[in-house]
Amino acid sequence: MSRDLYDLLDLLAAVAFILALKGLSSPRTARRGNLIGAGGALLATVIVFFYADTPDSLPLNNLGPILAAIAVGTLIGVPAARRVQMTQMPQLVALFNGVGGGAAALVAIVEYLKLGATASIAVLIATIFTVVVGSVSFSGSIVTFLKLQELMTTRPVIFPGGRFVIAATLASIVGVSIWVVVSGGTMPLLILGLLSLLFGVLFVLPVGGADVPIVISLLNAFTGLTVAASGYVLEATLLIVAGTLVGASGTILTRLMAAAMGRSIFGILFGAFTAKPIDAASDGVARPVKSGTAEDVAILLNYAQRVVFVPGFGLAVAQAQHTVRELADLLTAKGIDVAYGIHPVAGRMPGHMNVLLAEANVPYEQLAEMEEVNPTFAQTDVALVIGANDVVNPAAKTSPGAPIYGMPILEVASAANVIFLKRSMRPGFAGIENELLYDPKTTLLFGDAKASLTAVVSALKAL
Amino acid sequence: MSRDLYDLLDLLAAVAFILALKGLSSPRTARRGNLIGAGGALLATVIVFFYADTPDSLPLNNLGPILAAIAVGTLIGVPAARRVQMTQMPQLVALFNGVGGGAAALVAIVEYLKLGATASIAVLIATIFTVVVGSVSFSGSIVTFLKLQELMTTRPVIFPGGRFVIAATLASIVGVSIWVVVSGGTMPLLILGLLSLLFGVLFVLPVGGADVPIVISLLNAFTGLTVAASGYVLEATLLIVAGTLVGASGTILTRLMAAAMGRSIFGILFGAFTAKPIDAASDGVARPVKSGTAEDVAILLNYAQRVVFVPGFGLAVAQAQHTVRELADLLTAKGIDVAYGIHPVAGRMPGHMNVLLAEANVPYEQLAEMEEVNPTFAQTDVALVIGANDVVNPAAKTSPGAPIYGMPILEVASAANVIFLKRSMRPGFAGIENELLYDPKTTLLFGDAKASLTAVVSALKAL
Amino acid sequence: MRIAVPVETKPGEARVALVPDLAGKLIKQGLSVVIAAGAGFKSGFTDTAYQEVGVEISADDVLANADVVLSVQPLEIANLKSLKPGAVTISFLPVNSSFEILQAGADARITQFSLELIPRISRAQSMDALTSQALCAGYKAALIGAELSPRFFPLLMTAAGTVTPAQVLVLGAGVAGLQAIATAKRLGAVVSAYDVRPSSKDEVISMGASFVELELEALEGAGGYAREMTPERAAKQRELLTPYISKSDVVITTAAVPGKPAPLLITTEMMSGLKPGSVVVDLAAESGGNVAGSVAGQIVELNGVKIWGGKDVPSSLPFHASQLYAKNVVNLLNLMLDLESKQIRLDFDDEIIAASAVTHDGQIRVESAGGKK
Amino acid sequence: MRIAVPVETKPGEARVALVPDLAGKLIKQGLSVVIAAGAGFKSGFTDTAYQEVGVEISADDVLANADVVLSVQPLEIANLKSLKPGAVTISFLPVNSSFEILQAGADARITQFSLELIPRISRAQSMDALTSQALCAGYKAALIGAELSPRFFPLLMTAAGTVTPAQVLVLGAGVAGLQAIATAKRLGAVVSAYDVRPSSKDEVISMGASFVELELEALEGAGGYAREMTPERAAKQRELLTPYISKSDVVITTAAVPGKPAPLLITTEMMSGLKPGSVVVDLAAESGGNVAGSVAGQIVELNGVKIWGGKDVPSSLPFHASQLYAKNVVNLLNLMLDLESKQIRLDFDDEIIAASAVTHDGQIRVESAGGKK
Amino acid sequence: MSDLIALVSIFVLAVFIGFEVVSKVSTTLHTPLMSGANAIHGVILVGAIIVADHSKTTLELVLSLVAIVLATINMVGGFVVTDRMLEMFKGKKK
Amino acid sequence: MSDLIALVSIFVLAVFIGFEVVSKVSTTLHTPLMSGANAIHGVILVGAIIVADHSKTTLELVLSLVAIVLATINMVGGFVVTDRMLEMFKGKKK
Ligand SMILES: NC(=O)c1ccc[n+]([C@@H]2O[C@H](COP(=O)([O-])OP(=O)(O)OC[C@H]3O[C@@H](n4cnc5c(N)ncnc54)[C@H](OP(=O)(O)O)[C@@H]3O)[C@@H](O)[C@H]2O)c1
Ligand SMILES: NC(=O)c1ccc[n+]([C@@H]2O[C@H](COP(=O)([O-])OP(=O)(O)OC[C@H]3O[C@@H](n4cnc5c(N)ncnc54)[C@H](OP(=O)(O)O)[C@@H]3O)[C@@H](O)[C@H]2O)c1
Ligand SMILES: NC(=O)c1ccc[n+]([C@@H]2O[C@H](COP(=O)([O-])OP(=O)(O)OC[C@H]3O[C@@H](n4cnc5c(N)ncnc54)[C@H](O)[C@@H]3O)[C@@H](O)[C@H]2O)c1
Ligand SMILES: NC(=O)c1ccc[n+]([C@@H]2O[C@H](COP(=O)([O-])OP(=O)(O)OC[C@H]3O[C@@H](n4cnc5c(N)ncnc54)[C@H](O)[C@@H]3O)[C@@H](O)[C@H]2O)c1
Repeated sequence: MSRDLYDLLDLLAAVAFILALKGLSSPRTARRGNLIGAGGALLATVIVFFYADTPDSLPLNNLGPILAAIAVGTLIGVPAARRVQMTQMPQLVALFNGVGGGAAALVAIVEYLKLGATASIAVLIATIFTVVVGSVSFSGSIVTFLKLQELMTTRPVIFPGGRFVIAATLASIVGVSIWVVVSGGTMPLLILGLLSLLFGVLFVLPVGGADVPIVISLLNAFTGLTVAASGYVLEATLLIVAGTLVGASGTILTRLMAAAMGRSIFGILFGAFTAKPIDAASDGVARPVKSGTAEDVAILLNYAQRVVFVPGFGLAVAQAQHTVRELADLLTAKGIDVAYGIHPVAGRMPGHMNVLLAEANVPYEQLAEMEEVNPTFAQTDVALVIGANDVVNPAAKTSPGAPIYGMPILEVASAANVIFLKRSMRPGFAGIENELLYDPKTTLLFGDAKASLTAVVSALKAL
Repeated sequence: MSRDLYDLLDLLAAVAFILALKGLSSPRTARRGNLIGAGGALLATVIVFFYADTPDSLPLNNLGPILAAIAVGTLIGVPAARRVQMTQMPQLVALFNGVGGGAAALVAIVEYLKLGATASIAVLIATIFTVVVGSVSFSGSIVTFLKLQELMTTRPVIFPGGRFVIAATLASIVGVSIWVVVSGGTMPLLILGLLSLLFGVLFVLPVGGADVPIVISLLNAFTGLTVAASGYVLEATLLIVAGTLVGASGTILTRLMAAAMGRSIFGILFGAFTAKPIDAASDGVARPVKSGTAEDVAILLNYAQRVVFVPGFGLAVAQAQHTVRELADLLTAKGIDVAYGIHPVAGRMPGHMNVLLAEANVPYEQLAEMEEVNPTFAQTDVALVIGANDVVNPAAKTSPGAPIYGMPILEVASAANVIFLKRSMRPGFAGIENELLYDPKTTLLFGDAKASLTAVVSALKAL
Repeated sequence: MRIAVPVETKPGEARVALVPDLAGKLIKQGLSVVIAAGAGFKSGFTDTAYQEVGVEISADDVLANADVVLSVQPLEIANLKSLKPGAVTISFLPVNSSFEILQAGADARITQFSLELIPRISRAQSMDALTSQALCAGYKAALIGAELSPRFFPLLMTAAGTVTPAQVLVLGAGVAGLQAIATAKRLGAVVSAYDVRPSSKDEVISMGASFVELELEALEGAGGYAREMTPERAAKQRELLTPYISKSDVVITTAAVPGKPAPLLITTEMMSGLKPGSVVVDLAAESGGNVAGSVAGQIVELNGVKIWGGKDVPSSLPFHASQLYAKNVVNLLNLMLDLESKQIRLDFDDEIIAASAVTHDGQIRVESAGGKK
Repeated sequence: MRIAVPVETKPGEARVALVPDLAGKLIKQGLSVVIAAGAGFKSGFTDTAYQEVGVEISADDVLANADVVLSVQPLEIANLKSLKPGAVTISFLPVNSSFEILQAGADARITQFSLELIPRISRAQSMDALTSQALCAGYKAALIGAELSPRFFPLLMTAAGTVTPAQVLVLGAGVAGLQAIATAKRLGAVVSAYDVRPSSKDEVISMGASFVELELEALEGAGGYAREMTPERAAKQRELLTPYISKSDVVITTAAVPGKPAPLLITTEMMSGLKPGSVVVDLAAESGGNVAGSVAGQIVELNGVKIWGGKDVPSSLPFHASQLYAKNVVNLLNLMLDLESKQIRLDFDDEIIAASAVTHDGQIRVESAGGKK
Repeated sequence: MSDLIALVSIFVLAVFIGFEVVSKVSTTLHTPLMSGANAIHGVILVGAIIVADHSKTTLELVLSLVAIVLATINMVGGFVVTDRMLEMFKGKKK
Repeated sequence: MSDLIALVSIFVLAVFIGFEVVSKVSTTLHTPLMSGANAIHGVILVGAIIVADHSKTTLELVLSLVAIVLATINMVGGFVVTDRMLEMFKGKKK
């Protein structure tokens, strides 16, 4: 096919990638977006077999081995992606990202080998960039994979003098890069690659478990940029566009993720330089809880079939009754089944919740008594506990001696997801800890119930 | 300066234009965005004086006349833009757009004259496109200007057989275009230009007053595309980018505007073909009212210092009391002064509004009696009339004989803006028309009060 | 010009026609006001409070020499005769049942205004004492229903089981009915309502209650009031309402047709479906009763169902009822007051004056009472 | 096993200790239930209703042969003696003032439970009759305040002027106080409240009322109850409360300290600031009164201020009060019931049983009443 | 990559940006945004200057000078008028 | 316009699109979006195929074949795993 046609088809693939990212940013279109992206990638891969600088150089050299290699890659990639469990997906993504970075580095190296001394300075710089960043991405991703898979400690690994080792490695990379530019040749480039691999490992080791996803996203953006750079080396616009897209969106995404988790990217990146070994030891003393944002809660609610609100004293203190009804109305309008589970002693006065909810004009029919609602939790996707605590505390069943032992509770733990809206980890009236707060299926949204609910309502409307 | 430097600076200007459009899409950043755009335009204009294909061809030929022409343009454009009244801005924009289109057409013609027979087919097609669309934009914009300035009728001008004239003109344009491509030469191009000017006039004449802004936006997008096409002719990337940006965003904007006004672009574009003279006569019988969207209302509220809600029976029927309080809370949180003006006979029962608003927990302090609130309307930016009618009907003061004559009313007409939330133009309890609905400072948001308020709340949150 | 306010003598009447606040305003306008000693006592306004704003307190007859007399109940015939000719009285005055009073007033050449006849136009709403007093009655009716019921009104889910909300049915959704709906709803009851006027459905919904739809045509009379039912329609309506009544814990009736006895909405038979402990509040008891067997001013018990018959209901909220009433009266007075000469100047072209002045210049002006208009 | 429910003989007591619904459940569990004829009448439960669920109606003495006796008020001493030894009684039983009854019960080897002594733990809330009856009393207190007041509770802006909302002050924000707040707020009043417990501020705010902050230390006793005030603190509290009382149209007092006479919160002097027409509702009148001069079961008028003294208040809501009470009692009964043998089996290791059983095996088990625990 | 393809690529990408960037604009900003976009296409001034520079004949020169005048009006006037429209958004809170 | 400038222009425009397109993504989509973007850069496969085609030495060929394998894993696996992640969004309402 002609170069122009090839380029046009490539442009089409690039457009597909843009649409893919756009689609992936909204729950409704995410799946379609991914499929469009896959279509674009397929298109780009197929046409490369039908284009050559001169028509008679078709079919491609080494066609057999190339096809075989693709088959091998597919046979590895697809089953891995198919079989992996939900919880292990992040590490698989890390791994995929790493091999991508590795591939980009290899491509750059091969092209470098081919071009030899004919390469321009610009191409040389792009090559070095690809090799360095690709290798970092490769080894760094492997380490994140090991951490997430718990094949190694998830704690930040910090050894004395670590920061000097890192600084030295970095300096060597810069030095060797100059060496490559000045003298050319295979050896320096290989050394550069090895140093970069080392740097990748050193770079990720000091990152703590919670920050790993952010680092994966960062490495992903890195890989994108290496792809763009190798696109420049190969004069392939598609690679430039695709790589840049990933690099740019990945950067934004990293920032968003860090913001959502309340982390500073700077702090994570230079953690190795600033973290002291002592910090590592104190880590992990408090029991971990899963806290989420209003957006997370909104998404959980949006894709639920049935939601049960469990109001308690905190709802009354926050005077959030109107907001809770607004949320219920919104969900009902989306066709989601909403009920309020009213525990007989919720609040501080018999019928406290009734008074509140009646004020907000919640229809009496939506209020369900404990006996009525408890059997339905098993079919409930989300139990949203709003400023309640004792009335859902499993200690009432499990801890003889607790002041609430023997009291029937709302069995929210049977729901698929439990969300707590409260301000802190403080207990309720009875003053006893609630194990449910630490349950893996529980998400905590901290803050005044009214403010939290308002944020959830906004987030839900923005979906 | 070198071509590469020039191109890079041009790229910078292009980026400025992107940022300008981005900024202009949000109230907070709109002004800054416009300034960035102006900066980009200035940069692009200045550097063109310092670049030439060969260094010794600097300074530019005809430098004096060029600078003089720029001065003349500035002396015309700036005072016009400075002195124009708020209400006349749309027609000025139309005029500016028209001259832009004209300029693009002229540039293409001059380049055509210069290139003569050396022009490639692609360049020829681009030239023809520029001349045709630029001329249409020029003459069409002039007509829209005349309409808006009421120098001619704002009614759709439709003459018998008009559609055949239009079709014939269009056909001639296509014919002459082919002639230009085939034979070249100055004459055919000039004819093409004249025909296009004619077409522009014919195209806009049948458009009714209300649709004119949409047509301006469309012509604006057209002009953008001509600029992009002339950029192709001149091989100026900046023109391509800037023109494309305007073309693309203008297209989207036209669609958004049409949607906001409940019009179909297709209907407007082909109005000339579908409208029958008979329709024109029946047009304009109903008195015009200004109806807005929830976003318009949200923006008006967002930039107000003081807002007075005037609830009436419709609020009660819609049971929108909770939503109205939500809106009030939102405004209060933005530091806007909110009060409820309660007319003594609003609703259908003494104290009707009190019962409702108390249910929604509106603090008693925010409720103001008529005598108390009336003197404050003069300092009120927005009076939001929610399902009320008789209690704000000026007929109580102006129409002896009206069943409400002599009743004191809430004098919302003294506020800077009045917004009515009602479902239709139907009158209220007393059954008499409300002149205030037709007042230029009044905006109507049609629909059930609860739905409308919910939409306003969402829009306000999205700002 | 001298405005006089006598003591209300009708038993059970606790209101007063003028409150200190408004008396003060009249005095500031340059009028003089005299009030019988103790006239405001039952509604919580002391003589001192009147004195403080400049009202003259008189232990004697306040009527002699008065130019205008403000009262809640119509003046007795004896008192009318002691007024000077041309004097004006403003009070409730049911024309259909007060022929003697009208005649006496006409004979004494007194201009009597009947607040019942204030037209239902928006401009006149500030003088509409029927509305303001119906507001008080409606509020009270719901409170009495709650008070007499052996049940809670609201739903409460407690550790000792769930208390189900009371079912309240309001028949007649005029001013009083709507306010009864509002009050019962506020207390947490599940409220439904029925009325014959076509616009009442929207009005009931606008109070947040549900409307009982019967398969019956609507009835609309003049001035936004209802019309009288034919006996057939009345029977049909009763039949259709029966199941709704049986489901209720509290029934509040407020139906009225101006100038006619109150329609009978509930027969003894219909009440047999009520659970023991149910309560029926009949606000129309004084004008014939919406409920069979209701007695004004008494609670009748029938098979465990309490039937409360309203009597002087606004008087049980005397403070605010007086305040609202006084405002109505003063607004009407201001309409006929020439501010410069400080004299009454009646403009019979004004629809309100024309409709509500029932005697003037020796004539009875209402057709239904035998006069000409 | 035979459960008996006698007629309540105390004047003013309208409740019944078991309602048909719950009686039916007990019978389904295999127990037999006997009730004195007409016992449920005053609260709206007919003998027929009991019969329908299988309860035996007896015109004679139901106590003989009973294993368990459920009542609202404590059994009279004569009746206690007619019970068989080992029988169980469940009722209110104020230990501090009922020494003779305890002694008689112990002598007759009866196990008496006092509902006042159910501990305030979450698990016991379903048996906590103090709470459920306080709920009824609080609701009623607010209704009575509204009923007696010559004013509207809500704000209403009308054509006849604006009716300002009533200012309601609630003193003592326990269960009854909170419910009074809720009800008054629902009716539209502006409500503020004061209590001595440190957690009460949040609780008051959680009802949407405003909390009156006094510059006084908080007082918290055992089990979530208040402590008694020292005379100095009491005087200081009264002084600081005076301006708040003067501003109020309705004052509702519910303060109590378990086992002690109710604290005096309002003196006659403090009431002199109240406007005529104001209302004071004293729910604590039976146990000494929070308000000087209040008399249980009467309305005392003082300078135009009505002081309503509560007496048997939950009995004025007999239907629901009985329903809630019965549920409490049955829950407690179920705690001591061995379902298989259908016999009472008392587990004195259970905190609830241990705290509320006041006589057992011939012993008085409460220290304050002279027994040992 | 040929020039044409480069230009087409740029064109396509610019279309995307144009779409994305304004797709969420609120109604009240429609007119200012249109006006701002209008001013941006006044950059045809650059094209007009280039052709004026290249002009060989008087006709060409005159036409290009007219084009310069028109383009300047479009550009300068456009930005100024947009700024004036946006005055309502200044000085207020937020 | 030089090639370099064209490529830079494309780069800059692509950066804008990248920013714009994901700037409003919700938290729950962070991981799928990252995964999808990750799959997209698997298009380096195209580069790997090109260098494999050009390979002259065995070293070059072997390296490029390894690159192909890795890139394929990245691309194919990436899209599949993203799709699986997104399964939670399918089949439900809206
Ligand atoms: N119903 C009755 O009659 C009655 C009477 C007296 C006592 N009780 C007792 O009260 C308890 C009631 O259980 P419950 O679950 O309703 O209440 P709870 O166990 O006291 O828990 C309330 C929770 O709400 C949270 N909270 C407080 N203010 C908040 C705010 N503004 N926004 C968000 N969260 C807020 C608190 O956590 P943070 O501090 O972390 O926010 C607390 O954990 C039971 O133990 C019951 O026995 C009931
Ligand atoms: N307060 C009293 O005691 C009392 C008693 C009886 C009569 N009145 C009379 O009632 C009138 C009260 O004046 P007002 O201004 O409150 O009411 P109004 O004049 O009756 O106007 C109500 C307006 O609300 C609109 N509306 C109705 N349902 C709506 C909905 N669901 N969503 C949005 N808008 C809705 C209607 O227009 P659309 O149909 O176009 O939506 C109507 O124009 C006065 O004339 C008064 O005299 C008062
Ligand atoms: N525009 C004004 O100035 C103004 C002022 C006050 C009231 N109004 C209107 O007048 C209407 C009636 O006012 P009112 O309360 O003084 O009327 P009312 O006291 O005369 O009657 C009370 C209600 O009983 C209803 N009724 C009559 N016969 C009935 C029957 N057989 N069954 C059921 N209901 C029956 C009536 O329709 C009315 O709603 C109000 O609802 C209001 O809309 C208008
Ligand atoms: N956890 C449970 O099971 C449970 C159940 C019911 C109630 N409670 C708690 O117990 C508290 C008290 O309950 P109660 O209503 O039965 O108490 P109560 O009837 O004994 O007293 C009523 C109120 O009066 C207050 N009071 C006492 N002295 C006062 C004074 N001098 N001035 C002002 N107020 C004074 C008390 O603090 C109490 O709030 C409730 O508020 C509630 O929080 C707990």
